[in-house]
Amino acid sequence: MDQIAYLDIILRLTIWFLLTSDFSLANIIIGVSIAFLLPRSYTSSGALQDWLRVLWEIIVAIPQAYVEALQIMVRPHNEEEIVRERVKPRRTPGLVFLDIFLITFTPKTIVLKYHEQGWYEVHRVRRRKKR
Amino acid sequence: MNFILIAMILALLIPIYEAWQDNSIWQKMLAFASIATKTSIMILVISVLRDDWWIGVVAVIILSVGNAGLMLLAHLIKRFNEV
Amino acid sequence: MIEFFSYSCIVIGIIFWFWGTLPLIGKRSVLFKLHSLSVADTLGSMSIVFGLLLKIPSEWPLLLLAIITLAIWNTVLGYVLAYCSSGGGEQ
Amino acid sequence: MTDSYIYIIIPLLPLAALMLVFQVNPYHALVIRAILGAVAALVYGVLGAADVALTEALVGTMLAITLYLVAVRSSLVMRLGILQEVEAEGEIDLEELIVNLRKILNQHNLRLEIAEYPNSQALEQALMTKKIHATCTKGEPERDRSYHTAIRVRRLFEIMETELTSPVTTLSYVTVSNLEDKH
Repeated sequence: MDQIAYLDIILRLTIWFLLTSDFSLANIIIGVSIAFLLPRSYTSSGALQDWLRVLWEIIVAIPQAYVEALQIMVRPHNEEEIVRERVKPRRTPGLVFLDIFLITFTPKTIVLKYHEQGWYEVHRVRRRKKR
Repeated sequence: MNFILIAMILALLIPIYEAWQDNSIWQKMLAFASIATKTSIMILVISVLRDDWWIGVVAVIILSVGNAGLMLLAHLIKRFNEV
Repeated sequence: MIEFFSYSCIVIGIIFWFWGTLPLIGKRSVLFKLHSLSVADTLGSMSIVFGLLLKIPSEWPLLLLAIITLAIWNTVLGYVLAYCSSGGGEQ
Repeated sequence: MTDSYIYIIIPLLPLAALMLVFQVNPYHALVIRAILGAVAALVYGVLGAADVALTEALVGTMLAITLYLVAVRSSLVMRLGILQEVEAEGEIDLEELIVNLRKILNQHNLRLEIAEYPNSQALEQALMTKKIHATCTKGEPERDRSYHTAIRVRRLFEIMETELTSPVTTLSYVTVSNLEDKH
């Protein structure tokens, strides 16, 4: 709980400083107070390791997304299909959101729907099978 | 750099044409999504070209706000199609 | 050297834009077009902004924020559009 | 300020505006209006008006579109009043009539909303106080058509007169005086 709250506040401060790019004392005070004053959700959050692992996966996903984009560009993928994937156990809503983000971020796959029973419906393109 | 901007304008014309000629509302929404991203990236490029900080800030805000509005619109259209 | 890198990033981004936007005109399903749009609008735009970042590093906070915004919002938007267009029926 | 690309970007604004004006379907026009907002924000940004561009993006593509959508949705509707007992009998004729009406109204981008009333006085009252646009009641037994539809909106009546070919119902136009309209 505590660590996630720290991550939350750090994210807000990062966005604030990137947006203003001003490190004067007044600006720092305003940013910190805004970060603390904005409402926070008190839902249960997963373990810190899970979050760190997902953050790492996001960093890995960026080059992977470019590789997939190049693959689609070089060889046309014309076949479409809908497959179901299982959600990993013990996922909190935040982690489920990040999972959906990761799947949708890569160009070949898009999450269509998230079922409460623990399934994603994933739409993907692929190359035509040789017959 | 002018050449790059003109190429971007040409790319912007494609979804505009698509929005004009297609009759399905979801295809139009796709075209709008594309236009919203492309225009804000163009504003960003122009702000960098002119070295104008405030136009850049506005471009970033438009980027996020335009997408948020789009999501709201998509949900409303879906809800209204259901009933 | 850096000049060359930044220009090639921007040109790659514009190629992505054209490649991903041209399928919009065809008669494919919404979901298929969404795939190519995610190539164009997310990855292409990220590449363009990265090129700008190399070219003019003095505005780095703004451009970094643009990249983060682009990645998060466009992906979520793709999910929302896919969900809405498939669930609501395509009248 | 004499960059050549300005001359290409600015014509996009009247182009999008023309697209908007020639759009027939109101929902499609809304999406085009959002596109117009995005293009307008681009033009204002290019011309250096950062604040105007921000306002256009916030109001033009988000607030106005959402409000318009709700307004279009709630105004493009035809409210048809029927009696509860008719509805309870669940006759095939009535269902067919409603399906027919829906089809015609859909071509004109309208929706059909059914309102039920307990007795014929309440139904008549609702029509006279302009709560509903039309009523559908059982006709007299000596006529060969089993339903009677009374419409109080001139334009709707014209549309139905030319396009409704259902053998189930007779149509009539009723004038409702404005005196009873208490607003």
